[in-house]
Amino acid sequence: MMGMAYRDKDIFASLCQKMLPVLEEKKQRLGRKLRFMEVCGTHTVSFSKTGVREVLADYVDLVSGPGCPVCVTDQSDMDQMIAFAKRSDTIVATFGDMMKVPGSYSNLYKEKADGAEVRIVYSPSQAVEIARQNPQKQVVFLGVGFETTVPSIALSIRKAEREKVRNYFVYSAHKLTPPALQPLIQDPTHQLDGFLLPGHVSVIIGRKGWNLLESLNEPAVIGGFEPIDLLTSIYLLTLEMNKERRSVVNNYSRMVRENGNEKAQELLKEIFEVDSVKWRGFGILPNSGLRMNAAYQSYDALTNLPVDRPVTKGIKGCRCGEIVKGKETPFGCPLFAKACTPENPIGPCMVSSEGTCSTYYQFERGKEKITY
Amino acid sequence: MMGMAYRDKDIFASLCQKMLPVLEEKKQRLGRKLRFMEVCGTHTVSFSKTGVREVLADYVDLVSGPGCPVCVTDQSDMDQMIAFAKRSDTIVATFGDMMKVPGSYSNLYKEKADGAEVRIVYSPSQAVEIARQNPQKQVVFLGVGFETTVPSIALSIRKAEREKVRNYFVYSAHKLTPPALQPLIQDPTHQLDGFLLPGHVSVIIGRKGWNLLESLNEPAVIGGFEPIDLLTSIYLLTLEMNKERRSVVNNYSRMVRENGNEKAQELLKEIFEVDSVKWRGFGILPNSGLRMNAAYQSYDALTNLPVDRPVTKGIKGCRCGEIVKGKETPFGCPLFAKACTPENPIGPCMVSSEGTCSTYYQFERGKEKITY
Amino acid sequence: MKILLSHGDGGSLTNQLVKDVFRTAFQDEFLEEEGDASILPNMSGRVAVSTDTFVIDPLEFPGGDIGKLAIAGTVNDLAVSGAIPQYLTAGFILEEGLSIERLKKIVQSMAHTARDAGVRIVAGDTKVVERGKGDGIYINTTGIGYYPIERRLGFDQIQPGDCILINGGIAEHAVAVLSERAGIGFSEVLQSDCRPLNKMIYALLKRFHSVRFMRDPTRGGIATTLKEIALQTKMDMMIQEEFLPVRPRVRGALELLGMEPYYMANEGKVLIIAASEEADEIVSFLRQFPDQEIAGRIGTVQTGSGNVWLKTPFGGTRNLGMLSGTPLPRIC
Amino acid sequence: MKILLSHGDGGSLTNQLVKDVFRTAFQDEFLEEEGDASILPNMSGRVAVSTDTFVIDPLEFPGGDIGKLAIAGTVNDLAVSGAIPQYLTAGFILEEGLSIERLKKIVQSMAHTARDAGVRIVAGDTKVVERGKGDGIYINTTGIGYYPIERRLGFDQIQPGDCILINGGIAEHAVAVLSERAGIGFSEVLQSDCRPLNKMIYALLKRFHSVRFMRDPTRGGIATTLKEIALQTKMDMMIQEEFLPVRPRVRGALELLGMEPYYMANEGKVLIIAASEEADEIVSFLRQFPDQEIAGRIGTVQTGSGNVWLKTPFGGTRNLGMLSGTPLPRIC
Amino acid sequence: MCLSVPAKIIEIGSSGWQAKVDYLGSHIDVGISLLDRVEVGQYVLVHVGEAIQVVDEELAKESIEIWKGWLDEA
Amino acid sequence: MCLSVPAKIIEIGSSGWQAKVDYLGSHIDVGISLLDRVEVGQYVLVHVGEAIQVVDEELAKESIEIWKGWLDEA
Ligand code: SF4
Ligand code: SF4
Ligand SMILES: [Mg+2]
Ligand SMILES: [Mg+2]
Ligand SMILES: [Mg+2]
Ligand SMILES: [Mg+2]
Ligand SMILES: [Mg+2]
Ligand SMILES: [Mg+2]
Ligand SMILES: [Mg+2]
Ligand SMILES: [Mg+2]
Ligand SMILES: [Mg+2]
Ligand SMILES: [Mg+2]
Repeated sequence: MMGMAYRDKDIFASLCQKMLPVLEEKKQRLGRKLRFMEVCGTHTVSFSKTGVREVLADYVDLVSGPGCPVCVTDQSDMDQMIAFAKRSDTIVATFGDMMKVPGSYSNLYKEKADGAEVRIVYSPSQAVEIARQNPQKQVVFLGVGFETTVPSIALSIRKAEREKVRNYFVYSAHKLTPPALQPLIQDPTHQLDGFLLPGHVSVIIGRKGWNLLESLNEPAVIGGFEPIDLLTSIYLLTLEMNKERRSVVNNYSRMVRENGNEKAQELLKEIFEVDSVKWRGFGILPNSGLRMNAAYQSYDALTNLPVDRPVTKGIKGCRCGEIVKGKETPFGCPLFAKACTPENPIGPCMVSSEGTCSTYYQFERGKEKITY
Repeated sequence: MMGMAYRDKDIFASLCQKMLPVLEEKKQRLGRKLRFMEVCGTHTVSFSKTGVREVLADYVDLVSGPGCPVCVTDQSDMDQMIAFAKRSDTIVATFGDMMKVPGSYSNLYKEKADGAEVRIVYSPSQAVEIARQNPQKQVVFLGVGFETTVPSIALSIRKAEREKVRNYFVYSAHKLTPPALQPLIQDPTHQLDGFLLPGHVSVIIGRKGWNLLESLNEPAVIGGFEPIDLLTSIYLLTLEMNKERRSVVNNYSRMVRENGNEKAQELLKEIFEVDSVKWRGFGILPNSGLRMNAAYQSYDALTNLPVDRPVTKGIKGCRCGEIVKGKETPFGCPLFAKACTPENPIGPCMVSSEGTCSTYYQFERGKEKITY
Repeated sequence: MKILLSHGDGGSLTNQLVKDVFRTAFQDEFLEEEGDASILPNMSGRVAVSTDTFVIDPLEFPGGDIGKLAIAGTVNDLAVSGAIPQYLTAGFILEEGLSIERLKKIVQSMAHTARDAGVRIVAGDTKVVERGKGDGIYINTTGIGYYPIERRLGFDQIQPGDCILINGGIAEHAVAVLSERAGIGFSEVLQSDCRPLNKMIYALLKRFHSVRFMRDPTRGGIATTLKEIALQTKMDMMIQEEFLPVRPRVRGALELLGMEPYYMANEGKVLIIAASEEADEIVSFLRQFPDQEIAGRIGTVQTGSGNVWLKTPFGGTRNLGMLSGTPLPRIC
Repeated sequence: MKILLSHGDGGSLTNQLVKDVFRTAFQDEFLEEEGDASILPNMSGRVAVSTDTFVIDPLEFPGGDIGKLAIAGTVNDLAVSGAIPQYLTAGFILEEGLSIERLKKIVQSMAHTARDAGVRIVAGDTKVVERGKGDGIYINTTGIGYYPIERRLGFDQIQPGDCILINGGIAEHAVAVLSERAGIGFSEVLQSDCRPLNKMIYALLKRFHSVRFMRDPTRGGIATTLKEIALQTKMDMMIQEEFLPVRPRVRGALELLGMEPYYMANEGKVLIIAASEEADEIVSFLRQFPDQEIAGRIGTVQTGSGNVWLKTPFGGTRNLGMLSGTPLPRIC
Repeated sequence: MCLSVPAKIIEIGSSGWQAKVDYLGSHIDVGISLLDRVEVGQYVLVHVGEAIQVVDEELAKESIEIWKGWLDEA
Repeated sequence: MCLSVPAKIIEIGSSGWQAKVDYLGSHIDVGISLLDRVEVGQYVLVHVGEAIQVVDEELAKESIEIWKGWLDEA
């Protein structure tokens, strides 16, 4: 089966034997552990789930970045989404990931228990079906996601257009990845030795989508998600550090092309326009989001379905803002695993299964004590 | 408590002692039992429920008339009502009596099980409340009933008007009682010695509402529903037979005035207009029904809510048509208590608790065999 | 706080709910074990089992709530069979959005009623269904008891000449519930008769040895229950309308709605068939208990062919069948 | 024919439904009695009781339906406690509009499964709720059994060094159900593992004397069950990810949806804790049964502090908690 | 044809459209718009939630008395 | 960030917008409008029900072989 070789335990073990000494050597030379950011939340989870984080722990500190779409969604966007759900004539369709994310006053689960119609979909096209089956209702798809996900949401709008479904709307809180890395690279207080770039975003934007990083001469490797992908990418990042002139290394060439998926890129241009939008933790980042463009206004939930959005309140004590920038780890949050747990999450980082706090809660707690 | 004296067992027994010999004497003179029609279904039930029918049985054959509003409703009206229930945007509100009445293909219970919204109300004004609480739906009240009931339905329209409830409609299958008696009196094959007139219809139309019967010189007594009301009314009818010139006797004077309830009569004139309508068993009777008049067209379900009414099919083998005219008793129907039971009613006379077949099923079956 | 779907997913919220709401209220060592099954001590004698599911709108009504009903209903089913109810299991279906405060109140009412009846709740289960797929709370209770005496009650014990008795006014539960339903609104409170009868029945059976059969006339009312007895015994039940205890207010409410008390549900009544010699004494016995002051003898059993005859005070008779179709308010 | 509200009013339609659908399918002399309670023979030994309510969408799924599930679920709860299941009660909540054909099919599936498992359905109840207040059918089953052996299973029997075993592939029920739900649509059929395990477990207990504890990892999956064991024993459960049997197709479906097998429901699985000396033999024994060819030893019990550790093949470990929130399809 | 009961007015609503009535101890609200004027203590005939007539109490008593008198006559 | 799996196309829908794919034996329908052209037997990367790229099988095999070769080097 495709890609299963990258899960091979024996090859993994052999690669470790040869690669870990190289990391150790680099660590010795630097006098400290290496410090890489895995931008993507799926990478964060994969490192923990496979145990590769533990394998590398003596040599590398892995820092999580702004790669969980749920976590970087601004609180005001969450409040807006919950406000849609409160409309009595409206069905909200969403990926399961959003259900528990706390808004300033509520979350979608609570709204549902209070009578809001909230439907969880696996694919955005299902939301169009829901709209078709409920002509007397407005259906709002809660659009969160990065470059990987937005094309599928764009296709749902195309499908609604083609099938003349007039009661389908998208609330676009979509984000672009590269603009969020620039401030991290340029932040002088932020000691990062390089970036493990998100493999599936890269599938869409291509290796050349990371020109910015190349121009900043930053060590950067595009990697996949299997154990061998993870290990080799970290190894390649280490090699890259030693170079004078760095290019973005494509260590996921089975999926990622130089130019990415141009058909998807064009679709995005057709339906969305780039805008400067607010991220949790970052504030407004220039050209970092996608809004519906003029030609598709009739599918825009924001302009078509007025709601009373409440005044957004920050979440007290939560450090998600620092965590999505990789400036804090969950262990640094005093609420982590105490007041804040998956059952009673305080910030979105504890809600999303890719959120850094959630990942650390599930995988990284209390390991000091174990011996098998 | 008001009226309880008319339930007094001892007075009833004393009256029997004095009245039954008078009936016996009349029977002897005629060489046959007396034969009176109780027009009203509530009278039919009261005679059975109290046992007064049994008390009189040796002297009087009581014949049931067209006084069950459910039973005289034409099959095509039933189909129309069911068609309203099938509309997906429509809630049908009805008195409980209508739920099981068979249309040509279905009944309201079955429609409800299939997803139709059907609400049972005790009072028509509740239906207006339902309309107010469901602004996105059309609410149709199924208007069945005689002069007693229609004023309350008229008030519901007034309430909707006053409270600006625009999604409330009435389907008017209302009937007037006196026009149905004329053909029965004039039917030469129909041997009836007199009429026990419906007490509560008379409350609205007054004693003078029965001028027609007086002009036809027919023995007629307006009676109440308690055992003593029933007994004395039959006695008075017998006395009336002996008279040369008859007037309509008011034996329910505690409730019935000479002119009836004029306020209610005016209300009916304001909202409805008299029309010639179809009755089950009778066909079209001149000036026997009430349609919404022009000024209230906006509350008329028929003109405002188009439906596909199916082709009406008669009910095979059912004799309800003869039964509502008093030309047949349930025992004369071969289906009675065999194929046709309250669990599987074939005709409306078996459905309505006032229907003659239902009354005979509940109260009059198998009595031959009992000894206490 | 409201019930969320996650309260039913078997994970940590479910565990928390069970601990906070159910264990706290029921407090039973058998429940504490957290096993898949509860282990009960050896049982002596034949074992009685009965199950019932309770679905009622409104959840709370004058004189009770669904919790009290769920205990009393199953306890009474065991008791009328002659058994001593000992243990109950409780299975809940909660609707997403239900207020947890309300749930607690109902669970506490269950616990209270169970204690009153002297039965223990030994196993439970909770499921949560989506909003619009339930009606607040549905409760199943299953009861286990044993038969303390060797005397058997049953249809086959009934003899012609036996008396038919009832322990109080009929139709009270149905009217209390109707009066709470939207739109009808009797503003004068009518109390449901809902209550566990096991202690009263135990005393009755101990004292009177001619009791042949008992049944609680719940859904379908006394008419349906009497008809079942008639059909099973192929005898006739001869009932005197005058002797049927109905409180005036209950009769009034039913006349307003065009309904008959014979078909209305009871939740604290038992129809008793006993030898006529003991009938008067049984009536006196029954009348000592609270709210049973109008208990009475309502008729007799006669050879026949499975009919229930109701004799009116004015000389008529009526053949009562089973309930056919839910009673509804009528205009005629 | 469809279920009408009148099928639940306790009158003649209810009686007819009970006769036509339930008695016909279950055919049990105890049910025939038409009493308020069923009278069972004396029971020897300690008595086991368990109750569960089954609410599942869709009602039918590859490998079973709600009827099979309702029998297997309660039978298994009794069996894993070490009891021999003997009797079941069944309480139905039917939604107005349900097709009676469909009900019959499900009831027949219950009857069939009960016969397979060798248990008798001795009491029942049916309620009908309005359309939009149910979801086709909800079923409560309550099971009664007895303990044939004096050996006690329980948390307190578990010892450090014991082995943790499972009788086959996990997450199969959850995936079969997911695949039937609207919108996900795996077109290749994945079969639920739903089945009664009592006969297999009886044989297991008879042959192996070091079985300390069993539990069926239903809602919440093996992770939640293991965590419950860990918390109750205050020991650590050390699980090897590699040894956890998951069929490839199940793994594939779950990876597509972003879900983990550890938290997914099973309906024909049992987690067994036994002395390590017998572990290999138990595995061989388990593998003889149909669909259990991938049964295996998945970990060991160790002194600790109530944690469940999952060791990955690549050298990491993970602290498994209880299920927290219903698993949902995810994008990330 | 038309189930109706005679109930006693125990309270008149402030709108003038409704009254609370008592029938054998059960209380419900009924409409009174079909009547010209009603007073607390009067009996009204109630049908489908509306009062359709005021009971003539004098006549109610009189009629039964007349029958009783007639009985004594013989 | 974006869960995706490489699944094999086993059938292409008649509309040309959909294909059935197999992943470890599980089959689902996915959209293929984001790809220029796909054929049965090819692997595609699936994310939220859409195929977002064709897997380069040559490179997939090559890459792992390169690492294996590198292991042998030492
Ligand atoms: S542990 Fe909770 S409160 Fe702390 S940063 Fe994470 S989500 Fe926020
Ligand atoms: S018994 Fe049935 S079929 Fe015969 S007339 Fe009456 S309703 Fe019609
Ligand atoms: Mg909404
Ligand atoms: Mg409708
Ligand atoms: Mg029972
Ligand atoms: Mg019961
Ligand atoms: Mg009972
Ligand atoms: Mg359970
Ligand atoms: Mg259980
Ligand atoms: Mg279970
Ligand atoms: Mg279990
Ligand atoms: Mg029952």
